[in-house]
Amino acid sequence: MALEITGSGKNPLRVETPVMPAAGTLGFGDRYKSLVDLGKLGALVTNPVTVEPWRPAAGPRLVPLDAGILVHTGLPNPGLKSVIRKYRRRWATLGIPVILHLAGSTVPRLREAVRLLDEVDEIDALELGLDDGIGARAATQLVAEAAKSEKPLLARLPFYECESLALPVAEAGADALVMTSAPRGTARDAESGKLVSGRVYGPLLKPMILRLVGRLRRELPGEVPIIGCGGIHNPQDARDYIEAGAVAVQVDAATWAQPRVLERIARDLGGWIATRQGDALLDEWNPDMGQTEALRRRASQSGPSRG
Amino acid sequence: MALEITGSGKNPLRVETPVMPAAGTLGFGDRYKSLVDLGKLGALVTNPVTVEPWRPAAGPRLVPLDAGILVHTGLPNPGLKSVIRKYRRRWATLGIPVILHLAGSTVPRLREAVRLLDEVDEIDALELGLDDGIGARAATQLVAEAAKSEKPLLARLPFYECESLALPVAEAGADALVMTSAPRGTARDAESGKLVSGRVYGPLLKPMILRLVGRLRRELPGEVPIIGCGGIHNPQDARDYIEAGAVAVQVDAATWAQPRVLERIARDLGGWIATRQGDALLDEWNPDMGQTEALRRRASQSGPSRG
Amino acid sequence: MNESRAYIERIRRVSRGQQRLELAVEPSLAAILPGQALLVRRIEKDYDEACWHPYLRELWHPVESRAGKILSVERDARASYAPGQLLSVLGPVGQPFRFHPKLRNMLLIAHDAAPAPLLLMLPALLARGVSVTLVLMASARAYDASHLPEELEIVLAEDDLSWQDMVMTWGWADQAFVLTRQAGADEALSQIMSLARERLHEIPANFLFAVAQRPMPCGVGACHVCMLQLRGAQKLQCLDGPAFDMTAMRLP
Amino acid sequence: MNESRAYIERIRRVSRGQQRLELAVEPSLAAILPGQALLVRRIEKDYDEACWHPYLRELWHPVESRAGKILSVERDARASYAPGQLLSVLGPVGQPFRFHPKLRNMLLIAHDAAPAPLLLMLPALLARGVSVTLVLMASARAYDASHLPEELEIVLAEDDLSWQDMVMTWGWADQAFVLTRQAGADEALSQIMSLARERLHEIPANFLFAVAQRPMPCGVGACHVCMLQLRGAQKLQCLDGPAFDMTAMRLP
Ligand SMILES: Cc1cc2nc3c(=O)[nH]c(=O)nc-3n(C[C@H](O)[C@H](O)[C@H](O)COP(=O)(O)OP(=O)(O)OC[C@H]3O[C@@H](n4cnc5c(N)ncnc54)[C@H](O)[C@@H]3O)c2cc1C
Ligand SMILES: Cc1cc2nc3c(=O)[nH]c(=O)nc-3n(C[C@H](O)[C@H](O)[C@H](O)COP(=O)(O)OP(=O)(O)OC[C@H]3O[C@@H](n4cnc5c(N)ncnc54)[C@H](O)[C@@H]3O)c2cc1C
Ligand SMILES: Cc1cc2nc3c(=O)[nH]c(=O)nc-3n(C[C@H](O)[C@H](O)[C@H](O)COP(=O)(O)O)c2cc1C
Ligand SMILES: Cc1cc2nc3c(=O)[nH]c(=O)nc-3n(C[C@H](O)[C@H](O)[C@H](O)COP(=O)(O)O)c2cc1C
Ligand code: FES
Ligand code: FES
Repeated sequence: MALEITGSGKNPLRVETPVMPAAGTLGFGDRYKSLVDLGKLGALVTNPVTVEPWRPAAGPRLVPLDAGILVHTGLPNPGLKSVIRKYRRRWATLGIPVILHLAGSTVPRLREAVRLLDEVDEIDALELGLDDGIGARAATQLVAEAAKSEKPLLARLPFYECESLALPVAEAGADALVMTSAPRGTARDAESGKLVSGRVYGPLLKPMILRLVGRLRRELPGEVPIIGCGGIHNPQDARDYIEAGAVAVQVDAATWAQPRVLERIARDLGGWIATRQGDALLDEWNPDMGQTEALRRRASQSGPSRG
Repeated sequence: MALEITGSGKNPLRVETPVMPAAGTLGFGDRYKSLVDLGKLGALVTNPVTVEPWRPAAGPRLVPLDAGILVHTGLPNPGLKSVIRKYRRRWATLGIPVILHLAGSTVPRLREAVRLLDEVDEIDALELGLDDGIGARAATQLVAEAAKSEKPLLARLPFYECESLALPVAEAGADALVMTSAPRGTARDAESGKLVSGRVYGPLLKPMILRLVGRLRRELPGEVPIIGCGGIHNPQDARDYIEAGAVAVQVDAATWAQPRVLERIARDLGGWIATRQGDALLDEWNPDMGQTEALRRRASQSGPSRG
Repeated sequence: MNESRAYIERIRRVSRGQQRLELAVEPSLAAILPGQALLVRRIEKDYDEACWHPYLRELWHPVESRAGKILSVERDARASYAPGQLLSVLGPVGQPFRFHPKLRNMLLIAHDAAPAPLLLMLPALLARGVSVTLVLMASARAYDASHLPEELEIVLAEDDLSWQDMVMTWGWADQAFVLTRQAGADEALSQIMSLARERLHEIPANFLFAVAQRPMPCGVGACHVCMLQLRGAQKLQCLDGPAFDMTAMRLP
Repeated sequence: MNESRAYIERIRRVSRGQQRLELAVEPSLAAILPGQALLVRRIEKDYDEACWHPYLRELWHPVESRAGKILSVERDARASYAPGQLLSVLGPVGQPFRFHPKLRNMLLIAHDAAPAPLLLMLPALLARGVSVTLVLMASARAYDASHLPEELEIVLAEDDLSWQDMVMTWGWADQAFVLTRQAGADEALSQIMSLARERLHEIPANFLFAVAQRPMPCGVGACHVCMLQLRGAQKLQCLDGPAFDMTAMRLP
């Protein structure tokens, strides 16, 4: 019972369960083999890839935070051509759709990337990462260029500009919106005493991004699917995103802390969605099930407590 | 050794330690007497007051989060006149400056509020709360109106619009910018199953708002002081804000969890700032001191690791 | 109201679902009165470093006070505690219950909530010869009361919240305290209010009290999270509560 | 590399600053080799609910393996652990150290870091008659080594990182492993490298290894946080490390 998670323009992207890793957390399908049954995920979102090779960032890359971490890797990768060459055979064996995350680009580079990617059957969709601070104009130009690909296009919106970019990016041709990349922050590295800039991960992202997803689901045209991403640590977190209007979710840093959480969420949501789609009665396949369904029903009767 | 924490236009607001409660956390100076020595704080920021009385919000007001809480009180208060009548005598006895937080206003209401407030000697400054989603135009109109007061004006910026509002609000006449109010979020109340909208508090706010303070300190004209607010739970958190360019900080929900934390931060920063201002040598008055000074020096030699 | 340190001295499983923790507390806290409670954080060191985990203090209900320095609290048996655990305690929180001066018969109702907040009154009332009836409703019917004093009459209500001899119980009672969970409290209270009205025609003031259980972030009246809108007045559960006269409440 | 459950079976204080935890582990983990480590989370139940507290797993270094199911790890004595504690363990992380085939003399250096990551090799090397010297530098000089095997030669370096007989130790050594803290690692390694150069004129490949200690969020090569930029190649500490030939590193 496959779920369509991209809009209707192109061949829609279909997943068996609406759960996938966030770009940058799971590698290219070659890691985590012994820890996560990748075939049980809805899709693989690759680590970010740039057209040219990028080197790792200098200085501290990680600061442990109270209830979170701050990460700045510099997105090291050997460049798009090498990545395709190196991993396409592996992708063919995964049994789930592969979504290639493209980062840090310009219009001419994107044009080149789309040309390359459209030749690679092992890639099912593109996810374009939009950088923080990007204006609506630059964002729509990039998205319009990437949308020329034959493959469905997901656009990952930056946290702070999510509300202002959502509609223009959808109108520029994104087949789904990923909300959001992890917000940028600054923290002091206790070892070196340095202030480090990077992306912030932690459970407190969830209430903030869940609100964005709920608001934008109400404001955006119904045909633009939203994929929720931020602070998901257990099946209930993921269900909350779906109930707020997301078609699917991406799990981020929780996978590092506890790899089995990702697969568990994927299995849980897969069954839950199947049951909801088939309009089946509550059943006993999952111990958490009855209660959440009850919550959902109560919630849908009463709605959120404020506008 | 008093510190000036508002710009030079009016009588500047002077504090003995750059630490105060965030609006809404400590009441009107009548609560917490037995738990916090209010005289050891830099100032009292009152709970939010509106010109007309406001009633408490209906429905769940609080959702415990993983490493945080979501709060929605509806800012109940008996209205500005009653608040002044009820608390002015108490304020006169506190021995620290009183900053009245004005919330939820329109230009005509603010005019009325300023007229009332300018007659109250027991109030030393105004803090104007700007609501989330307010545009730059509405914000500058409100700020310009409030700036007509004889008292120094602090403007508290909403989290999501902090970057876009900071400059216009400063230019409209704010004598200091408070960054930021707690971000809005949505969470499910486990008891009722309802989704609740409110403000999110937790330690993960700190790296996000610290970054905003650092960026805006570099971008804004030097004469506009910034007061950092968000996720401060210990003296080091507060020092990090000062080192990122804030003149002072506000402590939010940590006070509820552990009231003695607020006073401890106030005492710590008071001594630290005094030592820095006097250009004194590292000394032993505080056990954390030497290390932080060393960190600060190392950090100021090397600067943040990016941008 | 003060913040003090305490520790868990002893843990006893008292019934199927309940355990009692004996806390070594400051003498001022041992003088706590029925109705008042403690806001508690478990801490590791004397200085509370990670005061965000969890943010909210737990509300602990003393059920017995001993030797001027030991307080017993009753907690769900599924929660796990260790003897020696250091605690940061804010308290006492709230106003003592105000009992009817000529109290002979007390009616206690626990709806969907374990009755711990009502138990501290038992030793004194029973010693004074007051007859006390505790009615357990909804999920509270699963509460194992085998450890409670024998003189206490325990009644399990039906699904419709009625019970045998209900007319008599309501009629005899000089005062009633109704405890509910936060969620759905208004509906439950309103249902119990109509049951009472059916039996009593008119409900006098100072007779029927709701015992509120909202979460309390600050406990001292500063945050306004626990505010209740009564008829014509706003009250704070942490300062004015936990008991509110139901005739003054705006129920659905 | 696998995730498995383990628990702390026994805790022994072995010296002034160190304790050893005996872990009951899966047989596959007990076969861990010198150089490899464990990424550990303390968990409450079999299913790890609050996997954000803390986010980062701790890196634990086995120092002894016993009976095919017990691993001892050495931890700072100030950290507090309880016997019976359930653990989620990712491991083994990293590549085993590759020892010189004709190893007779081993030089170990711990700079500003407790030498636990270097200790698992001791039983096997000493049993084979290899002479091992452990030089403690900077803050590592405060490490109380009284519990380490007597055959191990322990040297405390001076403030300038030199030590008596340094020329001889460098000259005799067939291989050297240098452990540093993450912060300032590059500077420390580069200083040690120049010391070695002074004594040896030319440093051969596969002679001098740095043992890296960056934090590792994933441990499996997915997050790229632990990536090192070597001359002409990028390597992951978690997959390719922790030991890297210092002649291939770009040091300041
Ligand atoms: C031509 C060029 C080459 C660069 N080469 C390197 C390099 O080799 N190493 C390096 O560390 N940094 C490089 N950068 C800088 C890069 O933009 C960021 O500073 C860095 O990647 C941020 O690292 P991060 O770990 O925070 O990743 P993130 O910022 O977390 O990346 C996450 C998302 O942001 C998007 N993104 C990040 N940066 C950009 C960008 N500049 N333009 C558009 N989208 C972006 C990506 O799509 C990705 O989805 C380069 C930038 C440009 C323009
Ligand atoms: C005329 C009027 C009367 C209202 N009366 C009530 C009432 O009686 N009870 C009630 O619950 N809500 C009232 N509201 C709604 C109110 O705007 C918010 O919905 C509510 O206060 C949000 O509660 P909160 O706990 O999230 O407070 P917060 O949103 O946290 O308030 C924090 C800050 O936001 C600012 N702010 C909040 N709302 C507004 C606003 N509407 N306009 C400008 N600034 C704002 C305040 O300055 C304050 O500094 C009223 C709004 C208006 C315009
Ligand atoms: C061609 C190019 C190469 C870069 N290479 C690196 C790099 O190797 N490592 C790194 O951390 N940043 C690299 N940067 C990133 C810049 O230092 C800077 O972080 C980036 O332009 C974003 O700046 P901002 O953080 O101020 O927005 C590179 C930037 C460009 C344009
Ligand atoms: C005059 C007026 C009175 C209001 N009174 C209440 C109230 O008593 N309780 C409440 O929760 N919200 C009250 N509201 C708030 C609205 O329900 C709504 O939350 C507010 O306008 C903000 O909407 P938003 O959250 O969609 O931005 C009031 C709004 C207005 C304009
Ligand atoms: S708990 Fe804060 S006002 Fe009652
Ligand atoms: S720890 Fe994630 S790649 Fe090494």
